[in-house]
Amino acid sequence: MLEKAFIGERKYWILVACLLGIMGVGFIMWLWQFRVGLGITGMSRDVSWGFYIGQFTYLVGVAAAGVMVVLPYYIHHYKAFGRITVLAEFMAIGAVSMCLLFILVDLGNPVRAINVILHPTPNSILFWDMIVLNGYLFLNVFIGWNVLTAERKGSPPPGWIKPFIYLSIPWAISIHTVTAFLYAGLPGRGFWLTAVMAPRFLASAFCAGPALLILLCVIVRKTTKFDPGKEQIQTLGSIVTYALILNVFLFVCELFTVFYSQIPGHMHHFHYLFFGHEGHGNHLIPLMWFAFACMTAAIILLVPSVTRRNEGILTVACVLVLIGTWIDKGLGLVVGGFVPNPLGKITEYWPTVPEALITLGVWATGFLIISLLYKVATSVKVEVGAGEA
Amino acid sequence: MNAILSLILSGGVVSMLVAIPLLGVWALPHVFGIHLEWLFGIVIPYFAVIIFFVGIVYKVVQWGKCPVPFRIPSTCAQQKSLPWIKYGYAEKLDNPVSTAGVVGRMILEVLCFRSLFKNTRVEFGSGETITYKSAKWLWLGAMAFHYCFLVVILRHLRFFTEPMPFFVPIIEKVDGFFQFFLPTVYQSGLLLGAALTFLLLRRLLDPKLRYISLVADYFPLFLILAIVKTGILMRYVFKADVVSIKELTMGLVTFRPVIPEGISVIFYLHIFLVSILFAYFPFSKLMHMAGVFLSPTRNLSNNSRIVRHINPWNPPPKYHTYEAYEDDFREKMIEAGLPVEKQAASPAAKE
Amino acid sequence: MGVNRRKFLKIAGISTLGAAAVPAANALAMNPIEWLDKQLGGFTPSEILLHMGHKPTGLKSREALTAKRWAMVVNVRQLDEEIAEACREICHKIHNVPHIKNPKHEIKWIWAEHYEHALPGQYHEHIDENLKKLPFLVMCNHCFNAPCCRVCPTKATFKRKDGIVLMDMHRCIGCRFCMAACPFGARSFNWIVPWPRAEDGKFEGKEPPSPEFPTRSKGVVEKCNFCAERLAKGQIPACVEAAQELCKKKGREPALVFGDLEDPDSEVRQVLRSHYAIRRKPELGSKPNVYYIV
Amino acid sequence: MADIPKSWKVAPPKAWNLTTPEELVQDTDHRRYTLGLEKGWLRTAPDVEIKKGMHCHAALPKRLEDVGMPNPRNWSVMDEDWKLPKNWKEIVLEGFKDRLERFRSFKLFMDICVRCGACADKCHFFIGSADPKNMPVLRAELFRSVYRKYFTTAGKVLGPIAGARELTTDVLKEWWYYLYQCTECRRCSVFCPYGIDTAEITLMGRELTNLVGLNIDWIAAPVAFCNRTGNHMGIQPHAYKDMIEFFLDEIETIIGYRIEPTFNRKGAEILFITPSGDVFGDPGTYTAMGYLMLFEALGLDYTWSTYASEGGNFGLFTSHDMMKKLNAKMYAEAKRLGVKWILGGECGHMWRVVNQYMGTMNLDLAEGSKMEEPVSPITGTKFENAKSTKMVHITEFTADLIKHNKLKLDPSRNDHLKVTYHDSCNPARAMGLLEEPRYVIKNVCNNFYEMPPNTIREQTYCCGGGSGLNAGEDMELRMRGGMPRANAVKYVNEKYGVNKLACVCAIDRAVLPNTMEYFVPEVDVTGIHELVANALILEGEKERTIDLRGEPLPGMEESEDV
Amino acid sequence: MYDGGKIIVGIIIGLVLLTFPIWYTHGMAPKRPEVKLPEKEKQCVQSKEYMKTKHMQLLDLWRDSVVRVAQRSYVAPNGTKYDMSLQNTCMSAECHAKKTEFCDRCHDYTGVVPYCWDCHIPPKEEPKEKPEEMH
Repeated sequence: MLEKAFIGERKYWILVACLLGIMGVGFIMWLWQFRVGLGITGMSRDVSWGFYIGQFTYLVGVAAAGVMVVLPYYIHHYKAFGRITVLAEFMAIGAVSMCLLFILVDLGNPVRAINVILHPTPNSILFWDMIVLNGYLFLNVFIGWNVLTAERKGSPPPGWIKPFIYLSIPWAISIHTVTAFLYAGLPGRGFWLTAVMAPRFLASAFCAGPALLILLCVIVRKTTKFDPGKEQIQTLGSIVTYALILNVFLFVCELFTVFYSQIPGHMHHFHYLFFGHEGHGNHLIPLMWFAFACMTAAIILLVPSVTRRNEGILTVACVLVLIGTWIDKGLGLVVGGFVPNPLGKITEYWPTVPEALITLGVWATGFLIISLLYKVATSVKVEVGAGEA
Repeated sequence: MNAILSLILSGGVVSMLVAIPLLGVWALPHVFGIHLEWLFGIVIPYFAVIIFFVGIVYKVVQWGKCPVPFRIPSTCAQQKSLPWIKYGYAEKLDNPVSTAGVVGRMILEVLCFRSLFKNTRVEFGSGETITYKSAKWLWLGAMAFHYCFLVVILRHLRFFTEPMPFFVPIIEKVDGFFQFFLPTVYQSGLLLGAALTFLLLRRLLDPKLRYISLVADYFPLFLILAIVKTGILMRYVFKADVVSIKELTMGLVTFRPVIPEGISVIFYLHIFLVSILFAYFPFSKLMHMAGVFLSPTRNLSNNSRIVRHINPWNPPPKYHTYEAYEDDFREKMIEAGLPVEKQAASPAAKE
Repeated sequence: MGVNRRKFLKIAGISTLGAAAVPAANALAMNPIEWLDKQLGGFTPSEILLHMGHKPTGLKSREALTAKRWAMVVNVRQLDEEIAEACREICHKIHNVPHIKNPKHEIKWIWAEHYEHALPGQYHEHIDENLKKLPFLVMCNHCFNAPCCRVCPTKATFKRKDGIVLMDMHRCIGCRFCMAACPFGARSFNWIVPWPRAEDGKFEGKEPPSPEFPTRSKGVVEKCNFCAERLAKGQIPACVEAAQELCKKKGREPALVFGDLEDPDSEVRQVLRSHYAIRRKPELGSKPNVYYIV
Repeated sequence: MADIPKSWKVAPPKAWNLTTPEELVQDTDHRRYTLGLEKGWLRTAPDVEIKKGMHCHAALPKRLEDVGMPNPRNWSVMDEDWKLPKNWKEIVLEGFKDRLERFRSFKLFMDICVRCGACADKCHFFIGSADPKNMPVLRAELFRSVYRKYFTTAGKVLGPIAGARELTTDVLKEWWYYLYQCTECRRCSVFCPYGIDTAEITLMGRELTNLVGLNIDWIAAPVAFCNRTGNHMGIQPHAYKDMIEFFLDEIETIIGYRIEPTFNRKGAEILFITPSGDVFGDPGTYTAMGYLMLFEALGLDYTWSTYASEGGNFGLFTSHDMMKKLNAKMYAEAKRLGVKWILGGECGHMWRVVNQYMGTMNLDLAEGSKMEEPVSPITGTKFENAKSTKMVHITEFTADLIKHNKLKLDPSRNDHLKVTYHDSCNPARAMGLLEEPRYVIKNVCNNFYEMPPNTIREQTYCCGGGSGLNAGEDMELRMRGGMPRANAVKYVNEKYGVNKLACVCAIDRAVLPNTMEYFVPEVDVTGIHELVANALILEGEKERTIDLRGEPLPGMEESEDV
Repeated sequence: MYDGGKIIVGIIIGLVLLTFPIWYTHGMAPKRPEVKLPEKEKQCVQSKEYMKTKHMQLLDLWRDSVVRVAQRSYVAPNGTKYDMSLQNTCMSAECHAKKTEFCDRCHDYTGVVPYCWDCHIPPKEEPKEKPEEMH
């Protein structure tokens, strides 16, 4: 089946070439970082995680979203999603691969990455994150590939794959929960020290992931002979709507707790992000407001079924959701947690150019994986005659 | 020769091969005081390398002496025909009509094992259904094996060159990118062992493969596995005096052979097995390394309708000529109103 | 060869049932984890495996200072800029802590903070003006319940039996989870190569001041180690020594006191008995082993 | 009519002595060899059971005498004694050596196989029979083992340890049995990492067995006929013309007027050669009618030849020399008639010969003729890809016509058909003719469906009866070999309701009807030009009510009664 | 030979690649490196043979022992105790005072690039160096 990734039209190869080009630039930058150290990034003693970990956190959400398709299909027998489970799983593969790569480029000593396995440490959440991420990658590769193979052969998926599929559902929840626990269990970081961290992560995952899937479906429909289907996209749209509302709701809960209790250790971070702490203005303030403007706009567009059913508007709303959640989680979450630092001091963070290029390179890698896999999936779908919706 | 017998035989032979240097370098000096390091460290390696080179060249020349009478490429895609029939990059590579296409096809074949990449597996469903599943494991195993082997060989240049060429340290660095253990474990070595094990298990577990496998299939697998194992053991467990080893290997390569003191028997074991592999190479299926370049179904372009291919031994044509044919059927032909060359061959033509 | 084989047999002996009689008897006296720990000489089985049959045959040297739980008391009222600077300087010197100008990439083991940053929760505007000016020496608190050790995915940072929280710079993968977990900002990361070297291995620019203590590679986290290497040689931490000398000169009570918290007669216990001491951020429950007398 | 061997008559299914398709499929137990305890294949030759229904009859002595092939005699496969010449071993080994020296492919393929097994389940005969010796690798190993024994040092010294074995009569019988269970379709060579082509080995093997008079009548007879009468069927010139006249009658009833092609006409622009199967056997005859109608519509200046009245070449299944001998007539006739180029009909191995061998072997014969690079007289298209051999495939020709809008077509006349296309192995894997036939079909039919991708194009499956195995007596073999193809047809039949299997090969048209009847009775076999002629609107034709097979066209069912 | 040109070129390319070490070294083998052993100290922590092949594992053991178990004294087979320290014991003035004359000789010869010196400080090799500095 993989050979289908090597046969495509000009447009496809241009896309692949572009992604490879970006990856190349990112790789060269990474080589530089590997040689010189993480000092080429904008991170610092006080903001010791930055863009990389932010992207990782965001993409874990995107990856977990596969469950929003798999669960209705396999548990609730929502047949329509049968057309796109493979797309969701393949998107998850790309997203998890990016997650792993982001962790790898964030390591000060990537050459020692194996230490996590050589010296297993169950009390470290990062150790569990390693397990759940790799496990999720394996599950999706395994399930996605086998299901697609079966589809191509024209036979139902083998029976032994079922347990893996059922396992993948809680597993998808787990990758996001465990990632939330990375943050939520740290004493002295008031921004993160909240029990709704995991639910918030899940809510934002379940709106960002399906939103990206909608966009990918629209692209697939436009560029291939496979149509993921109108109903499928609409159902995903509803999922995005509810999850987005939940996401904003949980954020409001957070705001209430923090600002009504007025506990400084928790409040200062929000102050910093949205108003500037103690007179420190920063790059993030407009972005954070923009993010919430995006999400609000998206809610306004998505809640009325009239607008949501319009696929053009739905697409715009999905883009808004992606931008909003991306700023919120990819930047605000990490930086907000580190500023002000435990001593109450402020060190600003903004990604540097090399850091951004490496980030872009990883994104390109992920999208290359998604492109190749989608090429395979859509070719198979067309081949078995599932082209028409 | 069934699978079990083949396994016993090839396993036995490799065990014997392991025993020889053990006896020669370890037991003999202890028991009889005879030292045979020069035999295992110098004579046999030289001998093996000579066999290797002479054997390969001889074999290739033998192949070269056979003509390629016909142009018989497997055409795995649309031919180049009418200008509006799609003949894109995939077709140019799979059904090449130009030299460039052939070169591309050979590069893909030799470097990427393209044909193996196409592999499928037949599966029988319920009733009469037969389905096909893409089966890339063999391709993956073969790629892993060959490329790891290449990396391992290139890494060994550190024993055969001084100063080392620039690429050796780079390869070592990349190969040992993930640092663990001391000395740092080379990922290629582990992968090589894993790939070999996979290839071996394949032969043992798939009934089809078990049936077709011969001693000549198990033997190189066992031999290379033994080489890999002795190499890994030497590097990580039993340890050998690397400086002395390099002195020996440099002596070999500069034709000033020496046997330094203090090289442990594991090294002689390793180099003896490698020598066996070298000497075995030209007489075995391992010659596919050179043979793949000469395969007429892959290295020819599909252009014999466009350009005449020459068969050096093309015999003169002998066929039933039209004249003979007309002689046979002239009357019936005339009767049927078919034109003939000689209207009235016999005066007794019926009116 | 011989030596090695003997060692090998020793290890093998431990793992065989036949030789297990004596250890088994011992085992009854302790819990299985302790027993295993003792058998393995403090190493985990995977570490033993990595050493391929080499069992550590090390000993504690006789002159080493030992304790059940090391602790330090900082008497802030006895500190002044000079003492604080001396502590910082000697520490950074003997540990080859590089002096990096860019505050973002700075590496600090011990340094002076203002009250409001050292104890942000206890700060108010009307506090003793004197206290506001005093240099609060801060460093790793060697927490009894250290969040950094909890989060480290490789046990690169770990708590020794004597309570010292250490960094194994050979093992750190540079994930910086510990920095996120430390509520005291006591950890520094090597964002750049701290002591750059040329191709031939010579130091570029400045050489590290102490040839006895290793430098660090880029990409690892480091912090105060309570001078574990000095304790092993029977010396108290360098900052304590420097501070005590200077205080003596100035005729003050020692500004820094170091000792075994579990030993009722130790100097730290005596000081803590006689002074009101607090710890930083006690509400987080990390139980620091550095006490402040304010 | 002409003298046709009785064995060619296809026996009705009941007489095939076969079980049901389901049982046949389930009989293929691919896990039979599970323990590794059974005898290794090197030692199995004496026990080889030559099964009824899995082989063809031996050649009659007359066939061999006609063309001067060695050791003509009456013998039977079931006999213990195959009446070999006394020095058979010498002859075979000498022949072996000779071929090793003359064919690099043979020598190389003897040396470099690593027995990776990639080819194993690619062979339709292996899939259908589960006989391990039908794995391409093992079929070749039957020869390699002997090669090792007599031509390599290791084999001479180590014997079975080196995978070598003596050439005995048992081994020779085993050779013969499995040589004629291979249709030389080349599917295995697509997957071989070194491009080892079992067909090459089978070709050599058949040459070797022919040296001692081991062959099958179903190949030897056509060869003998073709040599004398110009075609495999043994149709003599007047009968050949009669057959075509019969088609003309049929066409007259369909289109309302009579067309008049020419035979052996000197000075024609184009010589048309098609396999005689098209002229003789259904459903190929409808394809032949299709050609006639197409050429009529174009007003093409062409001629048939009764001398070069055979496109196919059973010489390919005998020996390279025989192939050359039979093929030579094409150029000889083209030169005699003074045509500019040759147009070739729908045929499988004919095109393998044309593409891979014809120019090399026989182009000398065209010297001094009027032949030139083919140009379509209708569209003016130069067939540059046939510049040297000067022979154009009819689907190339027709596709070009359609592309240039030179044909008036009404594809709705084929609306009652749901068509799938079977790539015949030779044009697919020894030529690369994949798109042209599809282009033609898609323009003359509205309902076209592809079979699963692993069964078409370069991965297409043989019909099960190629390379001369299309006899009646080996029906079980044919059904087993045709199983993968039939399975794919059944798939599209069940999924899309496909009822027509188009192909561009006369052997396919002869073999597949039986296979379809057995596995997928709903599906009929057709040539592409039958479909073309059905859709083709000829000038001055009467309103069509029936198709070429005399069956009412869609919407014309009632008018039949009128 | 048929296609002789191509085949011979192929053989030559193959031979050139496979004989790379022979023509690359063109018969010049540098002498086996001799390490400079300490003048005064004759006894290492383990036998010479042991150290030759296993020093890296010993050092690895040392570092774990020192850093993680706080056992810093190494008991040699003959009962002598040593401070487990690469910088302060092995590379001390009495023993292998010069990295370039000891470690590097073999490492360079066999292409080994240990990462010890990424952190650990090799002794200064200026002739003026005073041994007192080591205390």
